[in-house]
Amino acid sequence: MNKIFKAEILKNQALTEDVYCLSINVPFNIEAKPGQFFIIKINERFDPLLGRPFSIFDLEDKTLKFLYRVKGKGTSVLSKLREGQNLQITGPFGKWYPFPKDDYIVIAGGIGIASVFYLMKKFPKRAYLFYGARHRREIFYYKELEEVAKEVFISTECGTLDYKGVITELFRRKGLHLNLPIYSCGPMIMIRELKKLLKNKDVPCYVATEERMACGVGACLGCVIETKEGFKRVCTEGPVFEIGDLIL
Amino acid sequence: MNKIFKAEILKNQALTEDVYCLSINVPFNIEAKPGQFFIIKINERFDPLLGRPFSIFDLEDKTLKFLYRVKGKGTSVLSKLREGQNLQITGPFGKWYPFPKDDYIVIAGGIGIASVFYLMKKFPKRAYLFYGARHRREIFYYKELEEVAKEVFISTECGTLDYKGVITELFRRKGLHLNLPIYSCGPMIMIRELKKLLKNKDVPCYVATEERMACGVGACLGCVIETKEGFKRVCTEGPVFEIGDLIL
Amino acid sequence: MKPLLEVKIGELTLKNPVLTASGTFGYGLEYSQFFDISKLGGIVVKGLSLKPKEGNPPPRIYETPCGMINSIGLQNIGFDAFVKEKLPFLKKFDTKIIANFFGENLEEYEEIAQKLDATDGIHALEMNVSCPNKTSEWRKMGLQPELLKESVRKVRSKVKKTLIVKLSPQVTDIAYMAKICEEEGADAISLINTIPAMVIDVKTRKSLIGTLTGGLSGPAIRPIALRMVWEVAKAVKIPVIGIGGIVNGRDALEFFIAGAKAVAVGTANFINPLSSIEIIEEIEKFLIEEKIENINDLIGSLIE
Amino acid sequence: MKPLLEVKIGELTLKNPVLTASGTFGYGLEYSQFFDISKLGGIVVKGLSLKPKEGNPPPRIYETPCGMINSIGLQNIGFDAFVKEKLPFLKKFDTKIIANFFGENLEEYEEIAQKLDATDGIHALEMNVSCPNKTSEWRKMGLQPELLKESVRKVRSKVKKTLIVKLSPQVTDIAYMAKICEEEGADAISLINTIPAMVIDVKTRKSLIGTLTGGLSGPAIRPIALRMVWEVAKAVKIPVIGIGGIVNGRDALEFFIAGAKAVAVGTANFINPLSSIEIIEEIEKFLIEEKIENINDLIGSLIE
Ligand SMILES: Cc1cc2nc3c(=O)[nH]c(=O)nc-3n(C[C@H](O)[C@H](O)[C@H](O)COP(=O)(O)OP(=O)(O)OC[C@H]3O[C@@H](n4cnc5c(N)ncnc54)[C@H](O)[C@@H]3O)c2cc1C
Ligand SMILES: Cc1cc2nc3c(=O)[nH]c(=O)nc-3n(C[C@H](O)[C@H](O)[C@H](O)COP(=O)(O)OP(=O)(O)OC[C@H]3O[C@@H](n4cnc5c(N)ncnc54)[C@H](O)[C@@H]3O)c2cc1C
Ligand SMILES: Cc1cc2nc3c(=O)[nH]c(=O)nc-3n(C[C@H](O)[C@H](O)[C@H](O)COP(=O)(O)O)c2cc1C
Ligand SMILES: Cc1cc2nc3c(=O)[nH]c(=O)nc-3n(C[C@H](O)[C@H](O)[C@H](O)COP(=O)(O)O)c2cc1C
Ligand code: FES
Ligand code: FES
Repeated sequence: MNKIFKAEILKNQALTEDVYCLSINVPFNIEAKPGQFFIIKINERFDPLLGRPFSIFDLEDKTLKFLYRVKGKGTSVLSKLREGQNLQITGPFGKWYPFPKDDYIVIAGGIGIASVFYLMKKFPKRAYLFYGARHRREIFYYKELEEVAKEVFISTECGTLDYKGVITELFRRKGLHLNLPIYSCGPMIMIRELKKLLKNKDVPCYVATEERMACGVGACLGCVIETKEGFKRVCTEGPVFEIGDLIL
Repeated sequence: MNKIFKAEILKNQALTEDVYCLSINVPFNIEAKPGQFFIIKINERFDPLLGRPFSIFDLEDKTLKFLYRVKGKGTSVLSKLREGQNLQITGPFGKWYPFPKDDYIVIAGGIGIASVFYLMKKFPKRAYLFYGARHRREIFYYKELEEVAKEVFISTECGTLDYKGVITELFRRKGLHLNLPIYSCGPMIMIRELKKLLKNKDVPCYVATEERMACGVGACLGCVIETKEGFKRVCTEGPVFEIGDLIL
Repeated sequence: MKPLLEVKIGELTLKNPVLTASGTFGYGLEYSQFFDISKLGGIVVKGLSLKPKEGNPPPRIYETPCGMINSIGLQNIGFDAFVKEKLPFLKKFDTKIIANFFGENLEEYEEIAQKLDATDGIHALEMNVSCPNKTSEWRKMGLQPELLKESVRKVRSKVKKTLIVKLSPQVTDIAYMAKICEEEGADAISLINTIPAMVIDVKTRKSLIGTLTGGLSGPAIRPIALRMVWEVAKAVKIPVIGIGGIVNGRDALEFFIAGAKAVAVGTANFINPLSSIEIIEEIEKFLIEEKIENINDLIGSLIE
Repeated sequence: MKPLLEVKIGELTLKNPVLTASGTFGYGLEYSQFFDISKLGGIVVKGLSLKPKEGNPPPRIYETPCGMINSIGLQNIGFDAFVKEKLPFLKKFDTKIIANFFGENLEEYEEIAQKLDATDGIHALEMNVSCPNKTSEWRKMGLQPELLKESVRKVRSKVKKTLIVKLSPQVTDIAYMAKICEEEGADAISLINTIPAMVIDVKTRKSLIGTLTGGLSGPAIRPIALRMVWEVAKAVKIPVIGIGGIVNGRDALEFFIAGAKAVAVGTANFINPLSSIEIIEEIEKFLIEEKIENINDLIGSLIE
């Protein structure tokens, strides 16, 4: 498979002030699995220099979608690109979420939803989704989520939608008793909390992690995180890890 | 007057493969004279780093136009910008063409036409225009030129339009006898040839020169060219110089 | 509440810690068309010598990735013309004027320093020991510990005003060079000057700079400058002025945290003529957000 | 007619003058998913030591304007694992394998060099005397003429294969360091390694690199690298391998014109995995356009 290609921007839509959905047209059929990521080179010149990694948010035929938040220079430049412009894409890279055999739990915090939507779409109507955000404005694609998930639990920190509080708390109340494998993606604070909650439970819990990347293919050793077995590369040994292996 | 402002791109139109006409919307009324230039910062980040200088091609109400050729990294990035995007502009800077009192001669080579169109528009129907290009494709705005000039003489190097040859040769044949002040802009080879032709003549000849620039305001001393009185800054003591003062 | 921005560099009090770097801000005049230069902490003027200098043959500048190379060759109008033609204008502004200077040999260094010291309206002196252009050995004294030691001592003995020594980055151990200056009585260290660099036109096979090599400046060199400022600030007790690729408030703040007591904005003036005052505003905004009442509390606050 | 691209570095013949730089191309495997790595002139593998190394704590990389800082800390799988797990794969390709190596002290340098010298499938050795990360004095021998002299002599006396010494840019006079290596029997010089640099998070007031400082690479440093390659190529007779910020054919050509006999592509591999082979194609195209039949005719052709 060709792992480097040019793709045309079909749409680069602002969902809120700082969250965008980017749709691109891939020139051939690609096979990519939930949890994997692509690297987008944002401009032709060298500032920003490196491509930026983004999870597959959705893939259907030749339309590949990313959901991203503007954080710094790369995403800021990306957010200003328009329909018709071209991007250099490499990927897919990384370990995917092990396929769920039966029902499963998904826990997403904030923009972490970008990494798990495609999983639920591929394995539909079997996920208990716990999705937390700061505000209801930041709950994206609610309708689509209801379609692909089995059940949806939403929390917002300011209480503007459903449960008021953090998503791990809602999960503790409504999901912890379910003995199902867990798939999760979200901020480090959420992952740490989750690890605590699961201390005495014996279900597999897969976490999609993030680290700054240069090569994306395991060559630069730049993206390591600490695991029980020493440093591991997020780009190739991850981004999906078993929560128990991570030293958080 | 505010010499630094943001302007919106109204149009960035390809005239040939590598020549574009950029129209921008200036947020207030500016006073700028033929021969002066503006500096366009092409992107928000730092590669390209410096703004690029461009002559005023046309100015009407709040619409400012530039005619430019894609030469390197800056102009290449510029050519890909679209309607609606914003640019940081500084200017106008530099010495303008001394206003013609009566009839005058204009000699433009290639993209040099960008620097003299506005002059003819401001002082219409008095210019004998000699305009040379490589090919008829590269003769821009022919109709508009016929309107603002008194008489138009065209040469193309491949003979696809009017006279076949270089413009200085056509000028020698058809314009050298006229004892009128000359305004010219074009490649160095044209300017050198012109200087030779005018050796024994006593008419003023103003040339718009080019040098790489950093500040555009006389502070960095980067843009000097050699003159009879030593190095002079193109950005502030030029870009328009008397041809006799230049050491070519 | 407005945070306090005042800092002291030797005897010199700056109302805010943002200067414009030598050679990038002309003699002030050039930028006064854009904003009120009284808002600046200070202006470091283009390097001055006793006699006027023609400078190097063009081409003198070329752009590189996130940087630029220059080889101006210290063109300047000379001490006399500066005092007559430029200083009266500069005196009208409520900001500090720092005179950057150099000579072809040590005697010239001493002489121009003395003259500047005696000139009203000049508040401090910056001794350039680090010009990277084709040049005499003396102008490069910043590369040789022995020469540096002798020069700083001699110049110091001749001047009363605050003496800043501007170091070259082209050394293995910049902290060592800074300590030499401190020992010999410099009141402050400024760094970095540009880094010797080159760019070639592959078609003509010539350098794109008239003098073959020039000095690299701009955002490209910022991480190098920051590292050096940090090394120097840890090594000396005198104030450090951070220079190199600063284009916005965030960049400037990095230098303060690394230990710089003031910063000078160079190439950024070319990219956006308002850079220096926007940087002052951004620093102020940051201090307010972070509830830091005095910029001096931020200086050297890096958590290692 | 296809121009000749073959160059010689000591005893080593490269079919074309484009290598991939140590630490930026893994062990080859990682990039073989993108293109046929047999097309490369050679591959310089990630720095090897006798024993495996864990490397530095994250965060290890940060992007800067047109560059990046890294502090990998020479993490590597160690000599034994390299020979067992990686070399068999690399041997399958028709390209030259250059082993970059280092040690914690001179004895370790000698020992690993000897082992690599005796290993089939390794065509040349690159001695890294210039690691900019937090490190033992020995790994930084590239900054001290006396240490460098001794180390190159000792290592040279132990190995038969082509020995390349990779220099640090963090010196005042890089040509002098190169001459030392030449005198002590190095077959070639490669330069530059990364430049020590820093970047700070202004909110947390911590370095964005786990080890505080790291090494700057990428287009930002190219003009500095080019100047140094030119200085070294003029000073020594042995071949020079140019490294630093090369991202396209034009960049590579600048280094050849400045005197480099080969180039190594580093950070560019991260920006575009196909960089190295696109560079080969662009060099070829340029030679055809300029009617240069042999790349060796271009090398050192700068008109001063
Ligand atoms: C495997 C993977 C998948 C990802 N998927 C998504 C996604 O689907 N949607 C999304 O919005 N974001 C995703 N991210 C995070 C995204 O890559 C970063 O937000 C982005 O690279 C920031 O670039 P920037 O230039 O805007 O920020 P910078 O200016 O580079 O930095 C701004 C801030 O972002 C942090 N940052 C920079 N790069 C990364 C990175 N690679 N990972 C985490 N933090 C970083 C920096 O530490 C800094 O605090 C993913 C990251 C990884 C590693
Ligand atoms: C006062 C002035 C007015 C100008 N007006 C126009 C105009 O109306 N239309 C137009 O097409 N061009 C004009 N130019 C030239 C234009 O500025 C350059 O072509 C442009 O800056 C090239 O930028 P780049 O990044 O594409 O090229 P780079 O990648 O920087 O360089 C490519 C080539 O262009 C040359 N170049 C770079 N900068 C300049 C410069 N400032 N002047 C001349 N050559 C340069 C370089 O030497 C190199 O050979 C003018 C230049 C000046 C000084
Ligand atoms: C065009 C130009 C001219 C300069 N002239 C001088 C000078 O005369 N004296 C001096 O000490 N430094 C001079 N410098 C160096 C700057 O003051 C500054 O140290 C350097 O550019 C790094 O800062 P920057 O990256 O912010 O530009 C000059 C720099 C530039 C770009
Ligand atoms: C992530 C990374 C790891 C590196 N590891 C090594 C190494 O192990 N040994 C070495 O000699 N150089 C190492 N280098 C330096 C490169 O080989 C090269 O000299 C430097 O990056 C400059 O080239 P560039 O700008 O093209 O990247 C490394 C560079 C990077 C960016
Ligand atoms: S990003 Fe290079 S090893 Fe992971
Ligand atoms: S561009 Fe700076 S002096 Fe002319």
